[in-house]
Amino acid sequence: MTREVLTQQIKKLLDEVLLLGSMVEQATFNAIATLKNRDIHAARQVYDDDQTINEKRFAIENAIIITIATQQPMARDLRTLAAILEIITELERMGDYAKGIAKVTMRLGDAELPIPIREIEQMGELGLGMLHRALSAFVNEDARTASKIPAEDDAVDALYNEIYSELVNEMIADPRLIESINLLLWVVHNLERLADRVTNICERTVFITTGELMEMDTADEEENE
Amino acid sequence: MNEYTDLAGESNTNLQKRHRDSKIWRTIFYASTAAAIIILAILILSIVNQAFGLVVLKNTVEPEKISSVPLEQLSSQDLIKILKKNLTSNRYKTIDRDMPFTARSQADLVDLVIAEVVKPTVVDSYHLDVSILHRNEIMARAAEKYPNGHVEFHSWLNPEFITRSMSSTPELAGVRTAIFGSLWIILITVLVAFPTGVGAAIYLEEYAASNRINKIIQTNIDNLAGVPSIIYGILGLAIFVRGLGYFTGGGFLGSGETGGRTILSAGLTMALLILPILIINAQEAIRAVPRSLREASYGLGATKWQTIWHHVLPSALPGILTGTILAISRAIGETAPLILVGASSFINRDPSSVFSRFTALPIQIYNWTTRPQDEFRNIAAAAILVLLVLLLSLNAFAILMRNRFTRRIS
Amino acid sequence: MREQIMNHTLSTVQIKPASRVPEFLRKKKRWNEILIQGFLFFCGFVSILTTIGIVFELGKESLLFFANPDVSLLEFFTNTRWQPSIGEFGILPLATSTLLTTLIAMIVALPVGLSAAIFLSEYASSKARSVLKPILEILAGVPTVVYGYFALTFMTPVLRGIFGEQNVEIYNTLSAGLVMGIMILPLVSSMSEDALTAVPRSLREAAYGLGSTRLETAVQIVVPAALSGIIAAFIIAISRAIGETMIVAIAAGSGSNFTFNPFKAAETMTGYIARISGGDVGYDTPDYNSIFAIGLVLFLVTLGLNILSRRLSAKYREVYE
Amino acid sequence: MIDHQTQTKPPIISAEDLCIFYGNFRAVKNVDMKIVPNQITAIIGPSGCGKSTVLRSFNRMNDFIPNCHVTGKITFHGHNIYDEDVDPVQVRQKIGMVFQKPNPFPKSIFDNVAWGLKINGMKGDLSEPVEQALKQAALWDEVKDHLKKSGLSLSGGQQQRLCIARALAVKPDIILMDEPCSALDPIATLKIEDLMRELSKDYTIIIVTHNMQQAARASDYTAFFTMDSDRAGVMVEYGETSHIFTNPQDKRTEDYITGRYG
Repeated sequence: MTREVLTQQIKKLLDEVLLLGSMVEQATFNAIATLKNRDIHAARQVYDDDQTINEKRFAIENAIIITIATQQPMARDLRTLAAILEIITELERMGDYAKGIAKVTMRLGDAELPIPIREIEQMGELGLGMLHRALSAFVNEDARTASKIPAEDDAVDALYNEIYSELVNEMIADPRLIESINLLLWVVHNLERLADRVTNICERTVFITTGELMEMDTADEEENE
Repeated sequence: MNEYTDLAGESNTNLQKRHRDSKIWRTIFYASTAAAIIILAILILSIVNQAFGLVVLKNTVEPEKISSVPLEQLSSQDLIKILKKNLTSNRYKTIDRDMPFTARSQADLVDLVIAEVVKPTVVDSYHLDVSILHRNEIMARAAEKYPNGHVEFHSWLNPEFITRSMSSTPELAGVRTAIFGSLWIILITVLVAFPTGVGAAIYLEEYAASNRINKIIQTNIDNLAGVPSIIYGILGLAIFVRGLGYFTGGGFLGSGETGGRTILSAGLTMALLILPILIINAQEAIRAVPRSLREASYGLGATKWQTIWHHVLPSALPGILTGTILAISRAIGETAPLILVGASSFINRDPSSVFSRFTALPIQIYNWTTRPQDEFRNIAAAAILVLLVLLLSLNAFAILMRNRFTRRIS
Repeated sequence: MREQIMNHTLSTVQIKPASRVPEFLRKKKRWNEILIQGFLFFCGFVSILTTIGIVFELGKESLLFFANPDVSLLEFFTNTRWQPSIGEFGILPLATSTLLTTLIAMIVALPVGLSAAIFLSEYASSKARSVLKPILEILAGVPTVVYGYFALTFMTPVLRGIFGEQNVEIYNTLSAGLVMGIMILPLVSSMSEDALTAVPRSLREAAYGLGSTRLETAVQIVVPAALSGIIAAFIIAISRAIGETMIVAIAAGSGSNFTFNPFKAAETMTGYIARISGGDVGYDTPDYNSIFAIGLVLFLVTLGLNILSRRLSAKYREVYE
Repeated sequence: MIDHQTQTKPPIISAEDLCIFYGNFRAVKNVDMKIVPNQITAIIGPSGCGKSTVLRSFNRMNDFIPNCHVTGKITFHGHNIYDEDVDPVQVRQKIGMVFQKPNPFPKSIFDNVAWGLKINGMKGDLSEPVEQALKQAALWDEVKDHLKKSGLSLSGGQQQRLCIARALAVKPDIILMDEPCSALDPIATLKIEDLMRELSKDYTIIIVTHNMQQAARASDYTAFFTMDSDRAGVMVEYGETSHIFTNPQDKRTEDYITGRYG
């Protein structure tokens, strides 16, 4: 097997991507927990921890640049490295979503309001499950699994719509809660975006193996945050 | 030739003239080259022409006087009787001692009677061309001029010629002593010139820094290569024969009667003569060894001599050997220096050591050529053929050697 | 492995306690290498000794020759008679016959040799070359004594047949000169061919590209470009002819003769040396010493020509290599 | 993570104010370079910048070039190899060299590797060290069944690995490689690069290459040389390869590695 150095470096980078992924998963999971427990202190922790995620992302990016500069990867190796660059950006944004959720917890403070926490948790579980499987499909270059994951986004979207209409009804019922519920809308929006970004990761996985870039879910791509 | 014919008429005629000139000169150039080949052919033919041909033989004693029936029909006993009657008793005993008469075959005895009693001698000889074209006239003239003689075809180059030693009668003379002399000289020449020449070449190519003394050595060798061979003869005469005669004559071993005119002097002189050629050839062979081979060796921590001995010399060897053999062929044919260091053509004893007096093949040729009698020209031609065959086989050997070594290396 | 090296070092080098250089780097005294280098230098130096020997012996004996009261330097170069037995020591008759044979040889060798070289380098196909060159090499490898034989037994009878037996002596400089020309021909052609082939291909192509014929290219472009090499070949050929001994010793005749008639016998310098030394000449006689004096002249002339030739050939090498 | 841990080990060999002259012409000037042990150091630069000259000065191969002389120091294990008392032959035993064109001896594969051992005084059965060297050079499996065949019968890449094995057999500390892959095809080149990586565990490697991608791929440290206005080679920049190729400090280095040189 020639090009051992490059092979080793890519393997190392993939490990790093998994590590970054699990950091994001943890952060999202923790963020939802702070909302459930209304724990402002823990929320601040999640908020601060986002910095490590960002740093990790830049470390990986730097390593990729060095690898490209020194190893001149070609074909699949090059696509993998380009995909990793894309994926770590996605992961970093997902980290930002977790940070956003923790920020909502902090902003809500002690305010009294009905939180559809069960549905939110369910949304998180669905999204994180997708992320987890998408990342392992990516690392294993498993295009078949990766191409099936985007379909699960529908369930997330359904939950989002459900929670959305529920919260809007609450707002109409009690206009004093408008501000708080507006914050909660942010939370579900973030979770919905997280699932969308998982779709991008899956697209990259297919790209590595086939060399073709294709849209898997056109649903709300153009939507702004 | 006519690729330009579509050009304008005026330049066309001009062009035709140019092409005509070109053709004429082409023929001249070609003829010059052909002339060289024709000359070589003439050279060889003219030698062959003299080495073979009809001779008129006259018997000292006519066979009819010895016996009434042809010798071939006589019995062994009768032949022995004839020998006993016609030979001196000493001669008879000598022959008997070589091999008892009783043990000889009849045919052998017939030959013996012819050689010892009938003793045919050459009284007239003809060149090959004349022999073939005017055979009948020769026959007629010989019959008229030598009524007792008879005409036969004779090859002056024959096995006896090679194995006999020098004699003052052409038909009994041979080149054995001369061949031995040449071989002894070459042996000394090679033993001295090869190591010295290769050594000098190694020194100049591998060791010599480009300083004054080494430049002088190099220039000096190049100049020596052009010095006429007779100058080397003078040098050999002055130094080896005269100056060091005590050593080259074997005087220091107590056998100094030959003075310095010995094989050793001749060999040393020849060695000096071929040394520059040998060095230049060896230098070229060494220079042709790729630098990468040397670097590989030095890179492993080899010393200079290890590099030269294990890598440079083996790679250069085919070239060095070829060059050496070419130099040797030159030495074998050289005559002038041998004349100066005292080769003598009247030697009929084979050389026994390096302190022997000597003759050599080219010396013998020279000597015979300058004799007025035709028969000596004939044996000179025969000797030339021997010399040329020797040179050709040596060159063939060089080619074989080169091929063999080249194969081993690649 | 390293231990072996170190052991070796220990056994061959005296350890200087003051030396800072660690053992594995320290200079070894390799006596065998030094001895070998000494021997090799000696081999190279043998050539110097040879030259010194030549110059010394020729010089010494020549001095003895000129020390003879019968000989004067002026006479040596102006007297037209060379008869040592009666005290006539003028090199001119020997020199003129040498020049005569050389001149005749050059008339044969130079044009024919150059033409053959042009043919081989400019016209001949590689197949023809591979046949012709070895033949020329064989011609070059024939011993000179054989050429001498050829001159006497073939060339002379032919010349006498053409010009008449009463006009051409049995020994004559024409026959010797012509055969000498044949002998030198391969040298001229191979050296000239080397010079011609050294002319870069691009030069020829440029000439062809301008529409010149093969002849015009060869004669007007290639030959001038190779001129210094060709002249070097000519000069070497002259030097070789002057030094050639056996042909003239056999075919040119013995006994000095101040003549420019190529049909007459005349002894050359080399022929004289060969004849005198062929007999048992006594040491320290005027005859013996005279061969050194003539040898010295011969040596200086040929050396001068060789040096000139090498200068010229170095010049063309410089241009194209 | 991919960054190499900072090397605090003392240099195995270093050039101090090294200048190399051909006659009066100064071909290389004022080079200061510390080579880190057990690492691969690459020397890159445009042709004529003296990189090979510098490399060859590390084991005194320049001694064979007439008129070539060196000023400054090259310190190997703390000693200047240009000292009067130092034996260049000994230096070359410790600092081996692999050349641009594979140059196996016209001998068998076995003898190619064994020769260096023999001249260094090793006697007896050499099959063991020969096998080991061939294994180290990743050539053993390919040649073990025909060790008697000529070294010249191998392919270019195999020949070069044979040359590496030959150098390894002598057990040097440092291996100098002078454009070892310039005569090889890309696959053979990559094989040699992997081999270098493997060897760097036991040896220090200095490689000259005109191929900067190779330097980037295969080396830990890179020195960039270029020609100064007086045509002398100078070292512009020297540092970790990852650094030189992503963030060179000198404009000339950047121009060269981005292909904007000249």
